[in-house]
Amino acid sequence: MEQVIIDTANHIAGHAARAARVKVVAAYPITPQTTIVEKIADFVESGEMDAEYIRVESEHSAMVACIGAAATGVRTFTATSAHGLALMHETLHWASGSRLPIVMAVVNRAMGAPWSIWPDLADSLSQRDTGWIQFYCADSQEVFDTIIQAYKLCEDEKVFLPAMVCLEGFILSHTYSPAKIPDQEKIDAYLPPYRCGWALDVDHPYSHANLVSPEWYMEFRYMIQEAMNNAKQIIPQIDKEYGKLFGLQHGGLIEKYKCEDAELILLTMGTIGSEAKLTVDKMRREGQKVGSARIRVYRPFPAEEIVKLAENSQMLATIDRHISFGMEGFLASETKAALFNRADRPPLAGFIAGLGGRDVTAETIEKIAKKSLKYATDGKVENDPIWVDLKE
Amino acid sequence: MIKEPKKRKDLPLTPLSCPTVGSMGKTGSWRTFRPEVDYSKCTKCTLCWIDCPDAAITRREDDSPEIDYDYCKGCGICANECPTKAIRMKREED
Amino acid sequence: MVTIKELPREEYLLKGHAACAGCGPAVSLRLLFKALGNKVILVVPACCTTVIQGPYPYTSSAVPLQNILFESTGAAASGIVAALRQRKLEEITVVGWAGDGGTADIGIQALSGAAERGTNFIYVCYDNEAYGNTGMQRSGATPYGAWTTTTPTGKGERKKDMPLIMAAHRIPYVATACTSYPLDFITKLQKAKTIVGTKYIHLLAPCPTGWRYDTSKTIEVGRLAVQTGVWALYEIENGKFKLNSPSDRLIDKSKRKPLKEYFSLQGRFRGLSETNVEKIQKQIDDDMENYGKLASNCVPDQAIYGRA
Amino acid sequence: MFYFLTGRVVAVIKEIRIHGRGGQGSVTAAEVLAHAAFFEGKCVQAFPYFGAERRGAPVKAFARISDEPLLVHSQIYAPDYVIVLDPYIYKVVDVTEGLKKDGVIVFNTTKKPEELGLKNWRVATVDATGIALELNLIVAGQPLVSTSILGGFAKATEQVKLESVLKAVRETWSGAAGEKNSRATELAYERLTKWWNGAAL
Repeated sequence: MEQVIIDTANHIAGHAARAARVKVVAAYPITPQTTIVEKIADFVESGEMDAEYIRVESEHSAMVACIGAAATGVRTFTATSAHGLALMHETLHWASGSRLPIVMAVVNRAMGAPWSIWPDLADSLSQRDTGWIQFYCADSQEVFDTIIQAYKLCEDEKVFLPAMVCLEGFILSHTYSPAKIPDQEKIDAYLPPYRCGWALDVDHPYSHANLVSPEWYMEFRYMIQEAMNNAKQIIPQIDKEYGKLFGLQHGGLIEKYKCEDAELILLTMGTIGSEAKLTVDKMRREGQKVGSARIRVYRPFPAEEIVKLAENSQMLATIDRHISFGMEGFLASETKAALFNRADRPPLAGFIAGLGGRDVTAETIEKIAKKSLKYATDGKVENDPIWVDLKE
Repeated sequence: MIKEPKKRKDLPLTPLSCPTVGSMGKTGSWRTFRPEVDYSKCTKCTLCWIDCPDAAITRREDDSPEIDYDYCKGCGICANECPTKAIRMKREED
Repeated sequence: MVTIKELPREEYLLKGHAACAGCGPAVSLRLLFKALGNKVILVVPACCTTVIQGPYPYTSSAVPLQNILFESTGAAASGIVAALRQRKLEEITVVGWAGDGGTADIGIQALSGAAERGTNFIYVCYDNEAYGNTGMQRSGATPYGAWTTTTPTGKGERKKDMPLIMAAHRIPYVATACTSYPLDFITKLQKAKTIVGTKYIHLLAPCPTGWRYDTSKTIEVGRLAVQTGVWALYEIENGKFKLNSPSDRLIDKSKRKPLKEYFSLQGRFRGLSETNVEKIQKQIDDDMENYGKLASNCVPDQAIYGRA
Repeated sequence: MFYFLTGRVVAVIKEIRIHGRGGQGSVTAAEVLAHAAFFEGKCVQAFPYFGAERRGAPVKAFARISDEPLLVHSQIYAPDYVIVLDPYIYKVVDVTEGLKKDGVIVFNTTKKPEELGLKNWRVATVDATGIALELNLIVAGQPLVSTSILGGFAKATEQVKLESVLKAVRETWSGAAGEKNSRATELAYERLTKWWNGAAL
């Protein structure tokens, strides 16, 4: 039955894999993801999880083992971070191209060189083109619920794509906090066993992923784009339905906080989105109409919702925990892209904050908000990304 | 599973190929020499059958070989391996 | 030993595939199906078979086949084996079918991982001694002195000894085989099928396009490889080394055919210097002597790699 | 194809498709042809049909010859000329696909156009295989026709001079092979039969 547990977000992710009745887990350890796979190992060895845990010799093999298992018709799970995810890059393409509903927890961590074990979103964001759906979580409850929702979404025959559920290393992954674990029967009813009509089967011998000539390749790629667009419609429905069943909701594509009358909207991702609510409340108490929109789903990118959001605001500020060298943060770029053809688009200031685990406090967010409001009143916005708390 | 997709809607979600004889068409057109069997010399040892890369030789009831010229690529392994030289390679005329 | 006429007539590598005329690997894949039937899932990385099976929407494979990334055969097999066990579909044989590059070079890590985990599958490396699908570039398994497009004056290093590397993983079964000895290969596959754990078979599969010989000579060239001692047929079962016929008789150098007979058929050895031929002859003599020792004094605890 | 920019014929581009089998040297034929035209100051391109080429399997290669620099990179759909290296391939491949109405087919065969079903096309034939066998010009068991037929092409289409082809042949093959190939190219030039009257395209 339903219980509330207090544990780290990583362990709660392990609970989610167990609750989703995953059948094959293939994973390779990497800080800060390790405690997920350790938790799963305990569940499997203790019999709490009827699954097969393949202790592979690399992240590349972790994803390919999941591909093999998913192609043979079972639900699969893995987890990784930073360089593990980068090593998977080739296999990420293979998984989405094979339309396999693999769910992976990505415990965000900065990319080297030099080594850094602390969080930022460079690792998962640089995989945005691989055909994987990407969720970004702000708290442990959302990690649990999003993993369950991700299976519901990915196994929908209008989607059949893999998904990453991202959570920032340490500030979320290793943070101990309460989370509700819904009743298992209710989860089983919500998430029936995975069926794949075209799994590897000696009675229906297909070859998977043969060479495709120029004659058909483009059509197969278009179908992945279609699936992503379908996902954009289905994700809010799933979140709503999950909310009705379990009393837990996380905003669908974008978690909007006091945006309706906001002059300035802060566009954020992950835990920064959670702390931004404190800033919004404080500044509203001081009479400044600020709102926060946490982009929960980065792929498919919620362009239409961002356009709607921007309609009644005078100023936007994006906070990227990431930099695409030589340009700006992705959230800034793609938000601008979503608004480009809108004549009434508000100005947008792009901020870079929290790289390599640097703390982003409510005060830091307040500085960002105030700077943005000043841009709005001056009617002049910095084009280049603004690096927050950057040492001289 | 539609084996001859014409439109996008005929396609499976991901490329799933159906087992097909002649996935590369009638490969018999590739050869410049063709094996011919002199059944009087054939001892039905089935070596030609086992060594054919293209499964273009079938083993009849009496174990004698039958060559499917639609698919034989004319590599000549059967002729080379036949212990009684019952198989000869002849240049493909028009 | 099974006889040819006892072999089933069914064909699961369907004719009209895209292999070059005289392709050794294509013969070998047919032999694999003769040995294992069609309750098989084939795992195929980037290699000649990727193209041989033909493009979507067709395939020449009559068994389910998972095309996978170049270095991932072992990992994909692990996933499939685990899923089959979870779905209680136990009598399906999972077979990794990879080229020498995908085995000895880029794929060795995933293979080693799968072997170390005791993954229950058969891994067959069909070895045409170069990257055949991309036009015969040198691989770790290309023999010393052989021409390839990236070693125009002959490879400078010896062939990587994959079978013994795999034996060092203490897996229950390792064997070498050759396209030209079909019954030996089939017998080894059928034995492997009865064993639980990782089974590795390294199959020499001659390639006319790459070795530069006339397409009709594929089986003859493979035979000569064994008869000259270039390629030895053996098995290592739970660490116990055993030479197979005819290699067991060829420990005696006088019974071997002259090396030149093997080289003269192949364009890839045309530029071989006399000193290199002697050097290769010395390598063969040492190897055969070592195999003789392994076979003769081999009681389980003294096997070179397979201590239980 | 005529390259129109702003309504004005900018460049006259001659497009050639070559039919052969894997291992017969179709790509070499395209390259040597391009090389020959290059010697005459033309802008050139040569490229294979990008696919898995298997020894014996039907393959295509292409060349473009132009007065102006070539900006086009797409495939050739309506060739001005077709070269057929393999005598039997016409049974499995439509060598006239997309060929311009008054285009020319240079065929390595001993047959007449009507025997090849090409009655209403401008066809030129030469037994390049016979020439190769005559001169013992054999590589890996196959008679080498890929360059000698260009001698026939020069005569049939007048797009390149024989000397340019010979010069390109010697660029590709040195020593004895170069000599033998050049001799075969000259013979192909001499023995070419044009089965239509009137000038070339």
